[in-house]
Formats: sequence, structure tokens, C-alpha cells
Amino acid sequence: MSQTDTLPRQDDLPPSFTSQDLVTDQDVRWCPGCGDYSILKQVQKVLPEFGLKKEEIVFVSGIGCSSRFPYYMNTYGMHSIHGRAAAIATGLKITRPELSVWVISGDGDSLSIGGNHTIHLLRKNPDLNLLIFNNQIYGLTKGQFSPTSPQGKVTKSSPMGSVEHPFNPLALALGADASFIARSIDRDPAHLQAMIRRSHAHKGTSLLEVYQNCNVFNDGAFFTFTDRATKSDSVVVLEHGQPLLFGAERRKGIRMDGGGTPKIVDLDADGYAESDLWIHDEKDLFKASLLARFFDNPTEPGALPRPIGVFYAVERPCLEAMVHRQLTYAREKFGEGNLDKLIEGDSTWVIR
Amino acid sequence: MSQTDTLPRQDDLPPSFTSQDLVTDQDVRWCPGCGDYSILKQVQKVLPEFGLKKEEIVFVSGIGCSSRFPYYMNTYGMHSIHGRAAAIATGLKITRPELSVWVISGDGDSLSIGGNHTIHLLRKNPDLNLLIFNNQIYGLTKGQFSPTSPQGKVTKSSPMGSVEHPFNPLALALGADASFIARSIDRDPAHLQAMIRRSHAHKGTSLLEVYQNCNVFNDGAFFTFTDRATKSDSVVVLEHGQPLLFGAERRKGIRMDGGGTPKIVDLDADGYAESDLWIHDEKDLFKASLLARFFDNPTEPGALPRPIGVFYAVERPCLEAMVHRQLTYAREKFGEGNLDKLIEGDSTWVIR
Amino acid sequence: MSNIQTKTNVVIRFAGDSGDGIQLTGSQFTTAAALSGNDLATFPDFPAEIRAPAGTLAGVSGFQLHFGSTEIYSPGDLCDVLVVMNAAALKANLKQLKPGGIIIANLDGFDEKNLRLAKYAEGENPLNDKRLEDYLLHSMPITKLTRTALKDLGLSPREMDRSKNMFVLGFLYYMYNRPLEATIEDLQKKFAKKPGIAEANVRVLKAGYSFADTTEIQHGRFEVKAATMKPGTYRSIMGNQATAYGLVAASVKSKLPLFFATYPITPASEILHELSRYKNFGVITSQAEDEIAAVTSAIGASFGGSLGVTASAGPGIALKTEAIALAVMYELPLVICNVQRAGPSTGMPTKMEQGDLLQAIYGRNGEAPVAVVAASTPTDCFEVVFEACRLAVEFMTPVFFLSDGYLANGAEPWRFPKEADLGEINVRFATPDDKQNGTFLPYARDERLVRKWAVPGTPGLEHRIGGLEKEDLTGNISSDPDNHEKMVRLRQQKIDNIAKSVPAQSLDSGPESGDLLVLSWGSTYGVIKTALKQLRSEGVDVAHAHMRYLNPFPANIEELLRRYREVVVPENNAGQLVRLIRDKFLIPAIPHNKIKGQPFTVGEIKNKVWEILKES
Amino acid sequence: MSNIQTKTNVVIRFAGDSGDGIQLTGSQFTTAAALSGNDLATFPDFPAEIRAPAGTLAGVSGFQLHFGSTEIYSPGDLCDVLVVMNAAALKANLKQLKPGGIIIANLDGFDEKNLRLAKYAEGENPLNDKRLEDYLLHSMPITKLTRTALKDLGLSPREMDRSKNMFVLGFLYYMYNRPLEATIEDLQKKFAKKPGIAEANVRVLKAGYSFADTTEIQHGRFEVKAATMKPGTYRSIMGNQATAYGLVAASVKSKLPLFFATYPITPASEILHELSRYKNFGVITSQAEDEIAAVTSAIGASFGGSLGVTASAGPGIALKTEAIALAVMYELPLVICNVQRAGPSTGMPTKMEQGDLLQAIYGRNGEAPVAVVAASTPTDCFEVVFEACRLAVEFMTPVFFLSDGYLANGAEPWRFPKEADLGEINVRFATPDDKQNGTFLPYARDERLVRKWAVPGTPGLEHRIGGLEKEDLTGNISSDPDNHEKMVRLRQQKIDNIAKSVPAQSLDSGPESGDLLVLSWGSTYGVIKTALKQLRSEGVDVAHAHMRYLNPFPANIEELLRRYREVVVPENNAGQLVRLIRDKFLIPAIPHNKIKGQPFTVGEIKNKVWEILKES
Ligand SMILES: Cc1ncc(C[n+]2csc(CCOP(=O)(O)OP(=O)(O)O)c2C)c(N)n1
Ligand SMILES: Cc1ncc(C[n+]2csc(CCOP(=O)(O)OP(=O)(O)O)c2C)c(N)n1
Ligand code: SF4
Ligand code: SF4
Ligand SMILES: [Mg+2]
Ligand SMILES: [Mg+2]
Repeated sequence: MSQTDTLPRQDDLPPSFTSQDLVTDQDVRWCPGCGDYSILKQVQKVLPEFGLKKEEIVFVSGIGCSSRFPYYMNTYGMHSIHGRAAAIATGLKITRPELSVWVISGDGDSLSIGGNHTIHLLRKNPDLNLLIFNNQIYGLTKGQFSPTSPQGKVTKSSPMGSVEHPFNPLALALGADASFIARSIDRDPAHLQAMIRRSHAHKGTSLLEVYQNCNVFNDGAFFTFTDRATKSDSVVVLEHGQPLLFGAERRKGIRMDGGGTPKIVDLDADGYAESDLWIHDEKDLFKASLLARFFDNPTEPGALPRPIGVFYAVERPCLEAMVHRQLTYAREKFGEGNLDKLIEGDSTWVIR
Repeated sequence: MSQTDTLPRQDDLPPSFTSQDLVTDQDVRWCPGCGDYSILKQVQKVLPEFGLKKEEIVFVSGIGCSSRFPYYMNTYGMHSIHGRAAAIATGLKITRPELSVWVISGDGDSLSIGGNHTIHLLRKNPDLNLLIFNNQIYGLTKGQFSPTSPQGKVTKSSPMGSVEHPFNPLALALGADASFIARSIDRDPAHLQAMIRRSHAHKGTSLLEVYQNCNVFNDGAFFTFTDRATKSDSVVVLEHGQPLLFGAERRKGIRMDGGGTPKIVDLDADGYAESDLWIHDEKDLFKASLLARFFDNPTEPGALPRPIGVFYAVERPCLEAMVHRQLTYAREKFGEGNLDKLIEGDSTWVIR
Repeated sequence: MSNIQTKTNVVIRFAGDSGDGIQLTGSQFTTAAALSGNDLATFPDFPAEIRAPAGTLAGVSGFQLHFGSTEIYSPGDLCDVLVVMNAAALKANLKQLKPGGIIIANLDGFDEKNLRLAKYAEGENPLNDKRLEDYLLHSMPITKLTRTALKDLGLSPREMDRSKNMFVLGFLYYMYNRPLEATIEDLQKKFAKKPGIAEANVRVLKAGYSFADTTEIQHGRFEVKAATMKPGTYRSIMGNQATAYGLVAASVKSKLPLFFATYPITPASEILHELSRYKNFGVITSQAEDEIAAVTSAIGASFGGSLGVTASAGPGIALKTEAIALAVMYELPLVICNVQRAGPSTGMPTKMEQGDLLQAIYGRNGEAPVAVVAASTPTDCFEVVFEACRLAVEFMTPVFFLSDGYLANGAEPWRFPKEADLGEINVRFATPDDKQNGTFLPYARDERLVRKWAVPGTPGLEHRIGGLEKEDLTGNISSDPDNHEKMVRLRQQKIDNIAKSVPAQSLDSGPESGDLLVLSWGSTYGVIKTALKQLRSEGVDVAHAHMRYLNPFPANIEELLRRYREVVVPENNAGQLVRLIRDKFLIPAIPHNKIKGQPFTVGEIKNKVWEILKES
Repeated sequence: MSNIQTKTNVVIRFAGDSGDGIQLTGSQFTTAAALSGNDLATFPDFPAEIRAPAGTLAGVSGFQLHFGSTEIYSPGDLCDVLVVMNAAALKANLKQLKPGGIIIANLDGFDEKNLRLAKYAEGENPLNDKRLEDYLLHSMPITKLTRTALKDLGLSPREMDRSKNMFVLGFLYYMYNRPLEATIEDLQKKFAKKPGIAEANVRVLKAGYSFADTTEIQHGRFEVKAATMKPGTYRSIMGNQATAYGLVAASVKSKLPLFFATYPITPASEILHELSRYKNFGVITSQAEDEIAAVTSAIGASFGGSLGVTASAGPGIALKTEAIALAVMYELPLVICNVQRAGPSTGMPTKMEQGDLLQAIYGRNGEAPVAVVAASTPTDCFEVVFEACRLAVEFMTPVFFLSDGYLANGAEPWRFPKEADLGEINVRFATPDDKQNGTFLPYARDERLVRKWAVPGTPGLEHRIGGLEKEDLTGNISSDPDNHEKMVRLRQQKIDNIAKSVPAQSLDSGPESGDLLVLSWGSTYGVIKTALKQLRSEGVDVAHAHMRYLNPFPANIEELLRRYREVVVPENNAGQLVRLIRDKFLIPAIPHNKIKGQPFTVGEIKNKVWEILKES
């Protein structure tokens, strides 16, 4: 049974709007062939399933190619300033907990200029969905390296190769106490849809990193993970409770030794059973940390496959819920605020 | 043999200045009893050992009580703006690799407003030393909760208790690919000195978190770890290659089970030998990740002890070294830049 | 009782270590004065350090109180009475004392250590010095007397010393013939759960009173009668507190939930501290990770239909400028409270200045007009921030509310309003009916050029807003040249239209036309009013207009200015309003500047007026 | 050859999809014109999108070239020749073509799909339309002809289509009687490693040339003779490139290593791209995590003795304001390059504007004066940014260098200087000898009020600097009121002293006194110069002064302005310099504003002059 089928569905009501209703009258202005198109399409595809009303949905973005997204979604939307979408969305969600809030961001937007808001968002954990379109490049400004570009990357601003060690976005997110992290790929629509559903279903901040091809400035950054020829050997799909299997015949697996070191094994040659393998557990922070570190260069021999799927998902209280609990408690304890009493204070005198 | 003795000493020359030479003529203006005094003292104590010249040392800070530090160090110094010391220091270190650069910061300065510069500093890894004085409070602005204050903390700005889940600074640092993380405590001068030495000795960015008592706005936040009565049961001192032992008689230890779960054992009652215990390995990222997550409330029964010491220390190339390597390479390849040639370019014409 | 002199007003300055409870003593005496019906104004003068080492000059904390039986507009220049708890306090404050003034000194704060810390020369003690000859000196061992009074209560010396400010208070109550009862009641209420402490405080209060009665001051008792103030019920309030109340009031009157997001900074933090206590008003406070997150989350809340407010000072305001321009583009309500402090950069955080006016008006990239209003007194903060909220909501625009460190911490009596007396704030939400031919135009405008607020959750009004230039009416992205110019001018005109919705600029005092108009804004109000009142009593009648609306200007301002031969603009900066006036009207307004982190004195204003009148 | 008309100048506008290589074709023709000795100016007009869907109006990219045998100062208003690669390009640009002008159209870009994407009505094709009757239309199936020319090379259609811009180029070379050789050589050099591509390009170039020769344009050939320019060696250069060179030059002349830190942003990014290639000059470029890190790391580098420079635009500049004020307090050199773009907020990133002048001057908290200089032409960027570095280093201050999107991407011929011709930049480092009586005073000043640069590594000069107000001379923290006022005034006076070190404001053209002075700054220079030249030839002699130094003003500016009855200030904003002039001198300078994200046209300037002269 695939993960896609077992996902919780929010509601059994028939959808109040269709994917087509989500299309705006604005021409989509991404480059032809850009991976953003697929992400847009999958979001438009699954949103109607959630039993939401269209007017309850808000997309908030920063600046970047990816951040044009809200203009193409016929919901409420804010295209804002570079790096600040997470903070804007936090203000919106705290004050309007009933809205379904989606943050759309790029690797530059959320990890370079917006890095601080991203880590604080994750620790505070309001119930919203953060989608990072990671193309390992600055698209909108025409091709400089980003904080996720691999070291040595030659770009307009790094003609001799970038000297910067890149972030591992999911490892960073775990360090910031994220309650939900997942990864998917623009060119795997079914998986991407499943991950969007999971993001939505999670109570708390869900971070979904989407590998996205920028065919103009960083074409092929993820081809190993999407090309028919290399894909099955270089990607491992995480499913809760299932062993880490990959390869064309799903006969390669990953085991963990005592010290926490992952090892690739061949079920046939090495004589292991599936039950000997690493069983994925979304609730296990330690395992999730290890999986986030599966970050080998996929073209190198013996490289660990890159995981996609939900790495980690645990519930902890949402920011807005705690905020409103305090408001309720204060009203219970002190009564609804009375402006005249507040202004008057404790100590007055009368002049006649 | 204690860790303090085995630390690498930079140089065998006699010190060119004394601790007393590091004292400035400015009155120290921290509150009497503030933990900052001890940190200042230990830094002044060990700096002369490093074989540096006084004029090669620069202290850079942001804003906060802690950030007043440079004014009290008779070296070069910059007291800057809130949260930006890491970025300032990066610019300085890239351009002047031969200087010994120290960043002094508070939990608000480096983890709230300065969070982005901190994580980017760690990933870029210039060879400088970042000391975070973590008092779990905003001192200078008179007592609001900080991003390290425990949830529920009642402060001036959270009269019903803070609703925010705090950062675990060392976990965050590991997520940002820090190459060196350590923790010490203001009230343990010998250990603090050792950690300052280790920070200095590390090639790359060294992050030293110092638990610091703010006796005015957050008195006692770390008393469990410093009080004679509770200290030995609630602190475990990490030493490379040594088992995780603690308790008054050092007869309590920590074991790791297969899944990466730490467990407290009593060597006497449970019949374990020291060799059964978790042996600390500074080079092991996964052990370090687990140790960083030893973050229990120390007053709760059965709480894991809070580790102090060097959690993690690995070498990877320093930013400034790579930058200068490219400059050298460019000069070798293209020759020293010739301004006239540059300006002239490839394609000129002559008007007579 | 016969030897009690009557005075119309008195300035007392309390000075000592932060640890001496100076601010507390000051506030308590203030309350007593207020309860006796005096008008008053206060000025706390903090050191920059949290707790600088005791006894040092850097650690001296001050609190000045001006109270009287006449109307009081400022905390006064020099003081009549100087209370000093130690040698450093005397050294730092003596120049603030009027010739012949009274000094009340704690002898125990003048021991060798204290004298050394205060950097007096070896062997020198000012109390025994000829320099004090011209003053009336009451010196007494306050610490010892306090300890003696508490001997049998089993308190530690440190605990005992905490009450020593009560001794001063008791002494002053006797000196100014104030009853002790109200304060005693107050103490007993306040420490109801710690009767020991209540007892200690009351004892020491009485000890101070008795000490004054039985010892020195037979020939130095004064009485300050109740002021003839407008009848009504009063309370005392500080500027930041008034700001917080004003925000809550705007939330109540507009029926918009208040979302207040900020990052702590001196001297704005108390607004956060206050508001975080009003959760039963539905007020949400958010202490953000930085100023940018604060302002942007307020913008997010505002998009959602809350009253989005942020507050900061100095460097924190600088960080918000990018986001404020976004709110200009969005045309959403946003109130930015700037409690100005001395700059530039970190500057002098605990000192006041009016240095951020031009930044508020011009400090953004591109043509990004916003409204700017400024408060003139601590109580005025209430009204003006309320007005800022009204303008923000009614004109769908960011509004700067300017206060400063002097207003923030200064206190004055407040004839507070009732909710029912407050003006209306009219919110215009878009409804599904706002669709025209089936489409919603988020940037359609009314006759004032204001768009409606279309809030998520409203069916059929789904729309996108952004910081890119937008097409007129639809709000779609547009880089059409003519559209851009049109939108820039529309946004400017909308702000200019605010002038039609605010009162004409009035004269505060003085002749309708004539030789000289003093034009001012912000916290200089009280001092200038006092100075001009004094000048008037000296036969010089000069006009005074005080501006609340700094952008746009009230419609009649030019006409008003042209009625005077000269216009002088006193400001605690290097000249900012004066530049706007000169640019807009080509009127040769004269700057008068003080950039010391301190308010003007009455004398400094009077002298300038004399100087101008003499020259012209 | 007899039917070749001679023209003094020609404006060609190239338009098509970004994918059509419009910018490349434009640049190549520019090079050809330059090599023939024409003077010229160019104006690229990018769409906001990276690659908007092919064929749409939003995706149209433009490049305008003005070349001539006389001096050329601006890219021209309307064009003589319009090259359109598709229907959308025609629709978007037709209004820019002079009546009777020439259209060169790619027939293959006018198929049904393209017409639909360009939003022409069903069945309508402008090429067959009466609307084009007034123009001379050359339409040809460029795509097809290109493919035919390349048939036998085994290239894919996509690869072949990449060369179609060469066809246009060949066609134009014939039309303007230019030799092909230089370009052919160029192509062979450029594609030395890909001879197939070189071959393809050359073939298509020749095909276009032959097509023109053998077909249509017997009656439409022109010649533009070489301009009589100042003798010397020239190259063509764009503004951002010139800025990068200017920075390298300042580094070389001052012997200070250049540290350039920035965060990418349109239209400033090319400065980073350029500088990142000059590592053999010791130039360090740092692409920081955000604009705040960029400016603060430049400050850190500057403390260490490097020439610290940062660059940005619009929202990015807004983010730097807090840190710039820190550099004001530090009194360290810092150059901030602001390549202005249309605002507010994100605005129109690829369009130009002069909207950030008041922000540069007033956009910080507190009194934080900095120097501000602005470039007037692409080549002027070199000189002015060099001067910005000189002022920063010699006066130990932040300096704003203002450029804009129009200068950044515009090209012009440059009679480039030699290193030896460049001015000096005098660095004054403190040395151990600067200690006075054993102590070093980091804030001791020379007669110009400039402190020395004391760099880590210098023994004995250990000192601390900070953003808190500092005591005069020592730099220690001080909140002394008089000291604060003194320091504020010292910092202001130091900036004012810069006026003594810069040339007096000169007239660019026109009478020494008279009816009207046109006062301008920044990229309006060329257009205004052209307009006034034309007016002069029409008998109206109006004066023109163009300001490079915007803060402080040159010392003689007031005297200069007062020599004219009227002063008009054209600006691509809502009026900024004009406010400074009116405030400072109370001169009723008249604003003339265009806020369309586009430079003025010559006509717009001329009309305004006419209007003023008529009125007065
Ligand atoms: C404050 C600010 N700084 C810089 C920019 C310029 N800018 C716009 S998008 C962007 C980065 C885009 O990269 P990313 O976030 O990865 O998005 P992508 O375009 O790749 O989807 C930059 C640097 C800006 N608009 N605002
Ligand atoms: C831009 C800016 N925002 C806010 C402040 C006010 N401020 C100064 S220090 C500080 C926080 C201090 O906390 P921390 O960094 O933990 O240092 P501590 O005082 O506790 O040592 C704040 C909010 C400031 N000076 N500048
Ligand atoms: S530049 Fe890259 S990321 Fe941006 S729209 Fe084009 S292909 Fe997509
Ligand atoms: S407030 Fe706290 S951290 Fe600051 S100096 Fe005082 S004790 Fe230290
Ligand atoms: Mg990207
Ligand atoms: Mg702290």
C-alpha cells in the first residue's frame, strides 16, 4: 500500500472548488520548462481535497521566481519582500488561526536573507505550511550561487567556483526543532502531491523542501534524482514503518550499524532480509537527523541515495493555539477587558 | 589526566603581554555579581598564553550587556550594532586572516536578531571564535524572555509565561554545520579557561556557549549546574576518549542503546564497567547531535545531566583560506592585475 | 504650623544609585502631590547601565518632579530641592540646583569609599566644603537611622537598606506638610502578602517624618496648595503607558483586534510590557525575533483584518524601513510607534531626541509617502496614537506615531476620558457586494482615494497584493510607465487628502499675528509653553503653534505662518521640521536647536526669543 | 553607392523576445558603430521576467542605440528604425517610431500564434494593416531564411534559430554601409573553440547582408560618418562595468585592498559579477547572506584597513541604513553604491528612477550625515565612484555613490584614462608615533576634523570603537550632554568640510546668468544636454548646471543659482533635489518630474523650458 493512499483526508465533504477555480487570469511568467510549473500544478490539484473554502486559503511569498506563485493561485495572497514571508505569515496565522496559510519561498528567500525567520518559524511552530523551492541558485536575479549551491559551483558571482560550504536545509530545520520536515521533487508529481497533503495534514509548521529544476541558470541540478536511468539507484523513498529500500528492483537496502552509521547492502548478494534493514520511523529524531545527512554527491560511486518523503513528523503545541489559550484564560480570570476601568487605573483624584 | 593539560599550546614563546595588560581604563559597568565578570576574567587570564601579539587581537561584539565586553579588553575592539557582530567579524577575518578575531555576543544578540548571521557564520567557517553568553534573558533591555528562555518563563513581556519553544543553541549550530561546538559555565573558571583555549586552538569557527548568570533579571537560571549540592549530579563533563561519567563519586554513567537512546546507569548498582559506557568522541557528528539534545529540565527526577565541554570538533576548510587561495591562483594564472589593461579591455578604436 | 511658607510651585530632584530606589521615591512623592491636587510634570533621567557599580558617577539615577498650584507644563529647569543619596549624586547634580536651594544629603553616602568613587580629591568632602555655603544643607545619616528604626525586626542589613528611600519620603512629607495616611494605606495594600516589609516601610516613613519634626527643619517648611485645574477625575500617567492605553482604546473603538509586534528596545519596551497584560482585551503581543519580523508580522496581521502595530526606537526603526514601504504599496493600515532616542546609531539610548522626523518622512527607497503624527506630552500620547490608528485604518496607510524618551517616561496628571467620549474609527471592509460585474477590484478607491480592506475569509474577494508596482484598480503587476506615474501620484494624493480629515492648525497661545511665532512639535511643548507664559508675564507677547500633524501638514499652516514676521522652530535635533517648512513655503524659518539628549530649559527658549526680537 | 544618403545621427530600436538575442544584436551593432568612429549612447529596456513566455507582450525586450557623426548624449526619444522579431514587439514599440520611420520585421514572428499571444484581434495582422502605411516596411521571413542558409550544417532548428539575430545584423550592415570584416573576425575569435557556431553565424550574417543587397533596399541606404570626437583611444562601456573599474582603480591608487560585499539585486548585480573576476587585483568579493551582512562585513573590512564597499538598490539599500549610521559613528571609510531603480518597495526592478536621493541624505535615525555623489553617464560612473572612494578614505566617512538602472546598463564610447592620469587618494593611517604622552586618541582630528585610521596590527594603538556616543578624542562611551552636541556638530562639520575639497560647481553650457538655469543631477544629464543644445540651435539660450556633489553641495552653488531669474530642476522622481535647494537657499526652484521608470525624452525637457519661458 503506497503512502499516498494512507494519507489522512481532512474532510469528507465534496470539494467546494476545483483545481481550475484556482487558476488566476494572470499569465504565468516563469521560463518555459521551469520546475515551478509542476509545483503549481500539484498544489492546484490537491488543494480542493482538503475541504477548505477557497476564501480561507492564503498564499504568502517573499521575492524570487518561486515567490511569484501567489499571483497564480486564485486564493488570497501576498507577494511580499525578500525573505520575510515567514514572518508575515506568522502574524497572519496568530491573528487568524482558522485560515489555511501557505508560505512559498526559494532557497535564497528562506535560507539566505530569510534564514532567521525560517529557523524562528520552525521553533515557534505555528500551524502553517512552508514550501521551499530549492533550485540551488538565485533564479530571479539571473544566476548567482545560493546557500544551497554545492561548494565549487561556478556561477556569475563565483567564476572560480563558490568557496562556501552549503546548508543542508533539512539538517538546519531539525537543529531549529522543526516538527515536520519532508522532501520531494518537482518531476515526481504523485510524490509531490502526497507530500503536499502530508504538509497540510500536519498540525504545526510543516517544512517541505522541493527540489526544483531551474532550467535556465542551473539546469540539471537534480537530474540524477529524476532521470529514468539513475533515479531508482539514487533516490530512496521514505515511508513510515517501511524498510529503506531502493534500486530498480528494490533489492538494495540501507542498514544502520550500532554507532549510527548507515550502510548500503544488497539484499541478494549480502544475504539480508528486509527486516534487517533500517525501518523508517517518522517520530524518531535521531533517525531523522541521520537521514537528513544523506547528502552525498549522487554521482559518486557508493553514494547514499537521497531520501525523499517525510523525514520527521511529531506534534507539539502550535504557537497560535497557545496564544489564544492565554487570551481565553485572561478573559476567564479577569473578565472581558473594560476600557474605562483600564484607563482609570488604581489611583485617581478629583478636582472640583 | 585532565583535558586542561592536554590542550595544544599555540606557541612556546613567553607571553608578550600579561593579563593585567588586557585591562582597560574604563570602569566595568556590569551589575555587581553579574556572571560576565568571570568570563572577562578567564579570557584575560588565558589570552596571554597563545603567543599572540596584543595588537593582533580584535574583539567584536553586538549590543547587549555581554556586548560591552570589548570595552574592557585592551585590544582592538568593535562594539557594533545588535546582532551583526558575526558579519562584521567575517569581513574583518576574510581581509585580515592573520588577526585573532573574537566575537562576543548574547543569546538575544546571536540567536534572536542575529540568528541568520550566526548560522551563516557557522556554515562558512572562517577561523574565528564566537562566544555566546547565554543568560536566557535580554539583560540590557531589562528582562524580556529570549529565544533560549524556557517555555512558560514569566518575564516583563510574558506576564502569563512565554508561549515560545526555545532554541537549543548547540543543536541549531550542528544543524548549521558548525565545525566546533562547546559549552561551559561562568562559575567554573578552570573549565571555562580550558574551553577558551580549545576555541582558540580550533581552526575554523568555534562556537562556545557559556551559561551566564544574570543575577538581576534571571538569577539562578543555571544554579543547578553550579551549586555545590546539585552540580555533580546534573552536569557531565565531556572529555574526548573518556566515558560519560558523573555524580559525586563519578559512579553514574551514560550508556547508549542501539537506537541512539541515552540511558543513565549506576556503575555500582547496575553492574556496568566504565568501558560499557558511552565513550565521548569529538569527531562523531551523531553522538554530538545526541549530546546536544541532553536538554532535560535539570530539576526533574531522572533528568539527563547537562553536558559541558567540547561536543564536536572537526576540521574543514576555513572561508578566508579558500578566498585567499583563489586570489593566489588568479594571480598565478593571470598575473598581477594591470589596471591599464583592465580599463582598456579587448576592443578599442582610435579617433585622431 | 505658622512658620509654613506657601509656594506656587516646587522642583525636587532625587538623585542616587539606581539601587537606592530613586525612581520609586520620586514616583511615590509624585503620587502624593497628585493626590493633593497639584499639577505636575516629571522627568526621570536614567543611567545607560542596568546597574552601574554603586557609588560611581555613571551609576547616578535621577528623577525630577515639578509640582505646583498653577498649571505645570514642564519638569522645570533648575531644582529647588536636591535629594542626594551619595557623593556621586551630589557631584553629578549640583549644577542643577538653584542658588540658595535646599540639599537633603544622606551622610552615609559620603564615606571615604563613596567620595573616592565619585572622584573627589583625596581628603575632600563637599559636605564640609565652602562650595555648599550658598545652599541650605540638611545632612543626616539616613542609612544608619533607617537601620536603627528597623533594628528589632530581624532583617538583614541589605533588606533594611531597601527602605531607606522611605526615610527621605517621610522627611519630605513633613517638609511639604503632606499627610502620611494615603501612603501608609498604599504600602499596606501593596505588601499585603508581606506584612513584614509593609511594617518596615511604614516605620521608616514615620521615622523620617519624625526626624524632620524633631530636628532640623523648623525654619524650612512649605506648602503647595492644590492647583486650580479643570474639574474632573484625574490620574497620573506616563507616556508609554498612555500610548499603550491609546492603542487599546483604538482597538476597542474600531472593533479591530490589536496585534502589537515588537522587538524590545529602550525607550519603547514598556509599551510591550503594558500591552502584554491586556490579553483580556484580546490584545495579542508578539515579541518577534527582530524588528523586521515585528513589522512584517504586523503587516501580515493587518492583511488579516487586525489593527497591526509595531513599536521601536533608533536603530530598530531603521531596520523597518523596507517593510514600511511594502505597507505603502499594499495600502494596508499599519501604525509604527517611534519612541525617539538620541542618535545616531546606538547613540545614547536612555536620552531623548527628536532626530527621526526626516527619516519618518523621507527615509524609504522610492516615493513612499506615509502619514506622520507626534505627541506633545505624556498624556497626549494617548490621543495621538489613537489618532494614528484612526488615520491608518481610515486611509489604509502606514502612519508614524512619534514619541520620545522624555515623553515615554515622564508623568503628568491626566483628566482621562471615558470610552464614550472617544471619537469614532470607521473601518471600511470590502464585502462580497463590492464585486463589479463579477470581479473584485482590490485597488478601486473612494473619493478620498482610499481602497477598501478585503480580508481573507470573505467569499469571492480572493485577490493578491504585492510590492511590485500594481496596475490601477486590479492590483495586477504592471510596469506600464504611465500607470506607474499615476500610482505614485495617487498614493501621494491619498496621503495629502488626510489634511482634509484633520483639524486646522490652531495657535496654542499668543497673538493672532505679529512679530514672532514659535513653531514646535513633539515633547518641546511644555517647556515652550512655560517659557512663553513667563515672557508674557514679562510683557513680551509671542505666539506659539504646536504641530501634531507633520505629514501632511494641516491645510492652513502656510497662511498661519505668514501672519508673523519671523518664525522660529525650536527642536531637539539639528533642524528637521524647519527644513520642511522652508522647502514647502520658502519661509525663512529660523532653526533653534539643542542636541544634548536633554529637553530645552525654559531659559534656553526665552533667550532665543529675546535674541530674535532684539535682532529684528 | 550613389544612392546612399548621409545622416548625422540615427536611432535604431531592436525589439523581440529575450530569447531572440535582442541585447546581443544591439550590442554588436553598437560595437560596429563605435569602431566606425561614431559617437553613441544606448538604452537597454529589459522585461521584468527572466524569460517571459515567448511571444507575449510581457516578454518583449528592447535595445535602443543612438549613433551619429555629432556628439551624442542620450539614446534618443523616438527611433528612426524599428527592428521587430515578432508581433508583440511591434505592438509594444510602434509608438516609439518616428512618423515615416523604417520597420524591419521578421515575418515568421507574425504567424497566428504570435498574433494571438500579442493580443491582436482575431484575424488581424498589423503587417497588412493600414496603420503601417506611414512607415517604410521591410518584412522578410528571417527565421526561414536563416534556416535555409544553415540547412546543410546538421544543426537542430533550435540551434539554427539562435543565429537569426545575425541576419538582422547583416541586413543593417548593408543598410548603413558598414563593413562586415571586423564582426566576422570577432565571431571567429569568440567561437574559436566551436567553429561550427562561428561558421553558422558568419553565414547568416552574410545572408542578411546579401538579402538586403539583392532585394529590397535599393532606395534606403544611409551612411553615418565618423564623429568629430576628441582624439584618443576609445572603448565602449556600460555603467555598472565602469563602476566596477572605478572601484578597482581606487583600490590600486590608494593601495588599499578592495573588499566588495553585496547581496545580488537588480540592477546592481553586475558590479559583483565584474569584480568577482578581478581576483588577480587582490579584489575580494563576498556575496553575503543578506544586505545587512554585506554592509556590516564591509565595515569590518574597513576597520581592518581595506577599502570596504557595498552595493545594492531599492529595498536592499533600505536594509543597510542602520549599519550606515554605525559607520558614521565609527568614522570609517565605506562606499555604498546605490544603483537606483523604480520604487517604492519592490517597485519596477528593471526600470530606472532617481527616487533615493532624500533617503541617502536623511534616511537614518538621528543626525547621521554622509557624503552623497552621483554619476551622470555610464562612463562618468568610473570617475564618480573613484571620487566616492577618495572622499570615503580621505574624510573617514560613509559615502553614497548614486547610479541608476539607466546608467547601469547603458553604454557609450569612453576615452578611457591611464592609471597614471588618475588622481591621488591619500590614506592617513595612524602609526605608533600618533600616541600622545603614551596614549592614543582614536578620535583626535586634523584641521579638516578627520581622524586617522588606526588599523589592527599596529602596536600600541589598541582601541575600541562603538555605536554609542563617544567622548571627544578618546572615543570612550559618553552620555555627557555637551559632549553629545559637540560630537553631532563635529560629524556634521566634517562632512561640510568636504565642500572645500571638491571643485566649484561649473556650468555645463549656456549663459553665465540670465532667465533660466536648468539644474540637474544623475542620469538626466545626456537628455538635458541634448535638449538645451537643440534649443540653442533654435535660438533659446538656457543655462545648464549638472551636480555631481549632492552632499555637501559645492561651496559656490547658491551664488550660481542666484544668477538666474528661474531655476528648474528636472528629476525622475517626485521632486527631491529641488527640496534641498528650496530648503537651503529659499530659492523658488521649480520641480519638473517624470516618474515613469523611463528617462526624460528630449521633447519633455524642451517643452518644460518653453513653458517656463512663456510664463515668465
Ligand atoms: C531586499 C532584497 N534583496 C535582494 C533582492 C533581489 N532578489 C530578488 S529574488 C532574489 C533571490 C532569488 O533566489 P531564490 O530565493 O532562490 O528564488 P528563485 O528565484 O531561485 O526561485 C534576490 C537576491 C530583493 N528583491 N530584495
Ligand atoms: C536594532 C536593535 N534592536 C534592539 C535593540 C535593543 N537591545 C539591545 S541589547 C538587546 C538584547 C540583549 O539581550 P542579549 O543579546 O541576550 O544580551 P544580554 O544583555 O543578555 O547580555 C536588545 C533587544 C538594539 N540596541 N538595537
Ligand atoms: S530563472 Fe529558473 S527558476 Fe526562474 S523562472 Fe526561469 S527556470 Fe524558473
Ligand atoms: S542585567 Fe544581568 S546580564 Fe546585564 S549586567 Fe546586570 S546581571 Fe549582568
Ligand atoms: Mg532559488
Ligand atoms: Mg542575554
